[in-house]
Amino acid sequence: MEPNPPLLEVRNLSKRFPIRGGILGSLVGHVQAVDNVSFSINKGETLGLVGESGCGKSTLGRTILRLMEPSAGQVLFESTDITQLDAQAMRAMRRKMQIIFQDPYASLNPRMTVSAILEEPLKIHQLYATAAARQQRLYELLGYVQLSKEALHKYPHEFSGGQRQRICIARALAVCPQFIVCDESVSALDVSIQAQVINLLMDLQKELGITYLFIAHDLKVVEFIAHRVAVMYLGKIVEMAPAQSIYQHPCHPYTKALLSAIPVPDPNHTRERIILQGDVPSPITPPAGCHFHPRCWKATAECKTMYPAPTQHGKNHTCCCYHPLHEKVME
Amino acid sequence: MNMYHYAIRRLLYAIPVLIGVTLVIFLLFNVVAGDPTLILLGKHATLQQMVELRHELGLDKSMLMQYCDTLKSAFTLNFGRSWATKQQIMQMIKGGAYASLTLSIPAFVLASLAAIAMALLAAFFRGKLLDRSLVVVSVIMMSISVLAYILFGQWVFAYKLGWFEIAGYEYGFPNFLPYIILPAIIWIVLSIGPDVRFYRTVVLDEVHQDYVRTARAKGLSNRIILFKHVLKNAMIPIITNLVIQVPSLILGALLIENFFGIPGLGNITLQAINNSDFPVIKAMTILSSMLYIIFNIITDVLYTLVDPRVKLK
Amino acid sequence: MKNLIKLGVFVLIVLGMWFYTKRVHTPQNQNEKVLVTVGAAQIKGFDPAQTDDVYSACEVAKIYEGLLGYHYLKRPYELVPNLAAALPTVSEDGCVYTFSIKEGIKFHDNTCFPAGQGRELVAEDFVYTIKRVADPKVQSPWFSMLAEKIQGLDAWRNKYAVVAQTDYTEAVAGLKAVDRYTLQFTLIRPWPQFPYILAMGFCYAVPHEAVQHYGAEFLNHPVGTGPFTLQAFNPQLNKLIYYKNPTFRDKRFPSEAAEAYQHLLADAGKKLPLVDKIITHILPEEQPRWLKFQQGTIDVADIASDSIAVEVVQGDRIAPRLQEKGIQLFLEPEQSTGLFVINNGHVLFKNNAKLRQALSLAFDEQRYNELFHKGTAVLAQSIIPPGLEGYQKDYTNPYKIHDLAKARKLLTAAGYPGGKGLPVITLDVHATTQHRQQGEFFKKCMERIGVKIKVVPNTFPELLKRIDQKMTMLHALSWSADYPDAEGFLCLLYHSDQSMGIGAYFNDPAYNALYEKAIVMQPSSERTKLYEQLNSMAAEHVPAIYSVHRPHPVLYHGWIKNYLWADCLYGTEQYINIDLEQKKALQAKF
Amino acid sequence: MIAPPFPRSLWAETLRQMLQKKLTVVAMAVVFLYTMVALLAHWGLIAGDWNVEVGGSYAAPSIQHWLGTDIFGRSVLAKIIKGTEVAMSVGFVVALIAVTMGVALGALAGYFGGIVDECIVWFYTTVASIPNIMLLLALTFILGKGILSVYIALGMTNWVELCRLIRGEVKRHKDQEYVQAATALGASHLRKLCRHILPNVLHIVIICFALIFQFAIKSEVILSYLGLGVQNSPSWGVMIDDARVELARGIWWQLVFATLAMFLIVLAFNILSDALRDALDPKLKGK
Repeated sequence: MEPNPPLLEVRNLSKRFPIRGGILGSLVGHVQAVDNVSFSINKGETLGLVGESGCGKSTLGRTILRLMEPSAGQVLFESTDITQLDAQAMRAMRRKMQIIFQDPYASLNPRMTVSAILEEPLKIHQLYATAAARQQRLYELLGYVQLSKEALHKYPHEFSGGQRQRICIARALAVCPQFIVCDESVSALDVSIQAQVINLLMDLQKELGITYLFIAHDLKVVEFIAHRVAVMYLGKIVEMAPAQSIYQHPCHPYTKALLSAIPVPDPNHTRERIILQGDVPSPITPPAGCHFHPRCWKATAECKTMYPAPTQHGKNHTCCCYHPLHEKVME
Repeated sequence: MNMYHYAIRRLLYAIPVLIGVTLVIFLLFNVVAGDPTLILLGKHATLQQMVELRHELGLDKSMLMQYCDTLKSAFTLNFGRSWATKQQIMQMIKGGAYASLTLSIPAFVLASLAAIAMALLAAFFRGKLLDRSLVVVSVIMMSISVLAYILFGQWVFAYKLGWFEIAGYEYGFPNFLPYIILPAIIWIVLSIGPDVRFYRTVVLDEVHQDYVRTARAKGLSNRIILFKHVLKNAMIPIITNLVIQVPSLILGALLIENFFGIPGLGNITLQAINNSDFPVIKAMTILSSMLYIIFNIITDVLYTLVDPRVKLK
Repeated sequence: MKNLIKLGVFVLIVLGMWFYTKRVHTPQNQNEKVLVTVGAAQIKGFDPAQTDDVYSACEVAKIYEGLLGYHYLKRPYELVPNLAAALPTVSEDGCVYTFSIKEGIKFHDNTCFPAGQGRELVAEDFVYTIKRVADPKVQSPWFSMLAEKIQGLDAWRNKYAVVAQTDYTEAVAGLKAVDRYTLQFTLIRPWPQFPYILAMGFCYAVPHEAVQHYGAEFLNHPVGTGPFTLQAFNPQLNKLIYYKNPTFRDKRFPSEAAEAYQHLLADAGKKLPLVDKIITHILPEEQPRWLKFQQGTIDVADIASDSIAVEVVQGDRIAPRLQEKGIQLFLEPEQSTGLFVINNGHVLFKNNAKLRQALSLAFDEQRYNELFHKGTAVLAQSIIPPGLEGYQKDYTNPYKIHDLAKARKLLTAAGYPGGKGLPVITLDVHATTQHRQQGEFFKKCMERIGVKIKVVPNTFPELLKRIDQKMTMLHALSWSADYPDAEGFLCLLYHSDQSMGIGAYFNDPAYNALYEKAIVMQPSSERTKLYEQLNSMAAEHVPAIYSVHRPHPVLYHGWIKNYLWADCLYGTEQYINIDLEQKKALQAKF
Repeated sequence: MIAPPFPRSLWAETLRQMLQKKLTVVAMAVVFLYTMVALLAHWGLIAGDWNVEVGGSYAAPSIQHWLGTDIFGRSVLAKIIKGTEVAMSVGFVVALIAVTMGVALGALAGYFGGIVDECIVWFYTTVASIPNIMLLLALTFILGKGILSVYIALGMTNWVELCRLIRGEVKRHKDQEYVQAATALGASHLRKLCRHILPNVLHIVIICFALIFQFAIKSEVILSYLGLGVQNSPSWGVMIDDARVELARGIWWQLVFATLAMFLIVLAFNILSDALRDALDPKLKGK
């Protein structure tokens, strides 16, 4: 048990999107994007959140920041339930939590210069009294992300993708946040650039002690940066464990399948490659029981009736499966 | 959601719009514009007569009852009689619609065909002199006032050169033909400009699609690609644009009809305006609004029917 | 490319059709006399009781007839019997008028009659016609003309105003068909203008069978006794075709004429009507009307209200280029007065004769005449137009001389030196191009003495509404004679809360007293004197700024014979003849 | 990547692109010229004497009267110049009203969605369903006549299309990541709408502004024909309307020159809006 409470704790968080249909547009169903998710992140830690596209991980990231209102559950940030905050308090809270998006092209306003973009958070939160102080802060931010001072007067369209992502990072850093959601922040970049950006993020974590929720759609990206990894399937977290544990001993068949998809840069290395059958089922009508059972090679009748409860497989290693691949993980 | 649900929903959605339209019309013409008695009784009216007439027309009823009357007339299509001419309004509109349509349908068909042909030509010779001059000509045609076209056209082509009838109209085919030619030409000149520009961009949009590149790669000639493939796909926005124009055909061209003495709906409307003939104005407004709504629904439904890419939202 | 070819083929087909129809159209029966006329406004149906505009009145008069009419060729106007056998006999006290009606007059053949055969017209038909005008269910705009005039009629009307069904069988004391051909009117008090009223359109005989048969659609199914018939009226047709009435009585072209019209007697004694068919086009715009006339496809064009008149009429002659084509001009002064009416009830003008006089002095009617009538109009001194009793040829209104110095002086005397302190005065006009220009001219005149005018155009009903509600300060109107008696003009300045007239809202006790005295008098030199006196009062108080008595030019082609226009004359088409030989010869020139 | 000598905003880029085309430059020059003429006329520096009779009634164009005279002997040239003021002010104010309404309602509907959106969509569908001519008529019934009602009536009938476009665009932009980023930074609705979304739909507004501008100038003729146009000041619409009764008399100069004056500015605006469209948003073509 840690003596300190976690920085962020998510309790039974759900997000449903209504579906309207019929002649009068009545409610005909829900998309259960995030389904009863709970986890916590400690200060200075990076939690990697991995899943196929459409599994609800982006929605989860945004719901945590209240960019979307949760349908149920709580988000505790420094023990404060932010889902209950009013607009005023929430705005203040936003200083502490930020987000970096996937698409560096869409996440910068094309009509604003870099200086205007970086200055905006300072103005919103009235962080620096004088223009000179703000200017100084801008230089500092550019320094963090290794961009030159000339960048301030340029427009986003004059930068490359990697540079833009740095600007996004700088913007997120502007308010000195303690927690940043990186929503597939490197997925849109070239592999070489990805590494640069990830390194930058890790450097910043060291330097500023920032906590990350790092969302990605494959396990490989997360490998370097995450201390812990959570795997999500159809709105639910199916497995969560410290990084080492999950890469070496994946318990959930789905995690295993994801892991097997990572190419290994060694021509002699052979490994069993698991190719999942079928598509991701519709989140409107998820399969009964374990959502993964139609694609699972280990599924039994049990899997089709009830959703498996999380089970402990080692220190901090939980998994929701009736037939885990490793019963007990070595410590 | 299926097609029928969608169509029915669109129809249901038309009800609040129709209520909105009748409400606006009612507010404007019954509440604001007010008292018809002078229009009806003329300069010799006496006070007692006015009171009697108000009763006769139901204008002494409460506003709510009067609005119900308006609403009822919209749904039963019974608009009563004109104040100015005392004629049955639906009868007037029927006759007027015939005259208007004999002008507007040929003009519309010709203008659309010509516009599509010109647009294809322009797209075919994209960037060349022909394309640029077609675009410039259509912009020029759009930039001249309707009234100038009518006055000049009538004076020069009908009178000085004697090519066309100056004005007038006769019912029955082919008697109306000589009378509609010049008005139809003016109509075409007026509407061809925006249409050519619109269709040209539609065609050019299609030209940039991948399938055109594939067709080119197959070695098909430009002409075949343009007419066989591009036109087929461009038809969807073109047809939508055509359908959406239909309600305006029925109202006709106000000024053109008046100047050429064509007793169409435009003419009726203008007369009604000049006579402050509110029942006719109301009837025309309600009818054209209804047509607009209906044709919008048709366009939407048609669109989803033809183009599977459009999602039913 | 294929589309282009298709397009070409389509165009060719259309052109082919056009030439085809052109060919079908032109040949006509060369021996048929067809008169082609043009109207400038929509026809509002053929119900005499409802018709209150000039254009519709012209059409109604082709089909319906009244007891009395005016002699076609005599001036000043002379009432002549039309359906009546003779002029009425009037009782001593001037209250009982007895008419005998011509025998053997038939209504048009129509399905509303048994066997489709037109019935004979009888005295009872007039009783019915007058009652119909008074029927509150009909809401005839003309009833006010008869209000409080005929014995028992008002009571009859008031009774049925609250009863669902009007009972025409209930007798009215003042309306009596003594026998099949004798008709008797009893008035409440003497009313010398009554015979003129009977010559007006709303008193034209209407058969009750038609009204009952067609109901509300009666206005589209005219059934009269007149010289022409119309199958049915389609309001959506801009072309009306009338045919000669085969059962028309033996009515002859007059054989007497005034001095000036002696040359029109060529057809004297011939049976009317002289043409076989009338085609009337309705063209609301001036340009096509005029172009069609010049093209020779319209025979007669009444251009009085058109601005083209300025161009065509030079002095009292027609422009030479038109004369070459054999086009004839008929030009008579209209019995009308153009007015810039002052709302005398308005706070600004009430009891401020000096202000009104100043405005009148500032108005340059000479220039107005030149601009809008090329100097052919008669400058108006007062309200009565020339040709009517009470008009004084040599009279000059002291406030109608264009004199800016005097105007400024009066303006100062009125309390507004140089226009200072005067609000912007609105001038409401009918929103036609010409009226707007006239308004602008008025504005320019007033600017010279520092009075600011704002011209407000309105649709005609709107204008009437604004006048009725006393919302105007000034408004431009023109008043035409309904019948040849100056009473129709003098009444406009009489204080009455019955009807608005021209909306002068003028109330001068001396004028009112004199007017009341004059209107009950039979024509006499004494009455003429009173009329003259009223006329000069109307001049000097300046309840309105009189502009001009405009001329009424009508153009017609050389092949049209016997053409004549006059204010109160409707249904004159029956007298017109067409010279087919000349038509062929002249049309070659087009 | 070689950085340009100085940073360029997208607007500067657009301007540079437009200035490369000769025709566009000419169109801009025409608009500028008309604006200057209108301003000078407004300040009374030119054509202040349009109301003065300079010659006989209806003098044909000649050396003394370049463009002839009207019925009162006023110079047609002076009237056309004074009419430029009216036309440009009608175009400008109408476009301003329409754009303000269209942007405000469209942005509200698109941004907030839900019931606000439903109400605004209902409102503009209703307005769009009523034929423009009837709305114009009704509005002048209420407002009375004069230039103010011309402004309002034309402004109120031309905002729907823009509103529809803006609503769609705002809806699209609202879910863009840069707006989400602003939310995450704690930006208020007003800030997101005005600082982030609106600048990104401004190009549509500019294009529509040019289109409404020229359309308003053209519509003024129709209003004048109906007697609802500008009063007590010379306008091209009134001059063209005068030709109804003049052309048949052979008096062509008012019609021809007023048509020409209108033609040039409308053409210039058409060319300009095309160029703007090409430069700002090629996707918007034909709308």
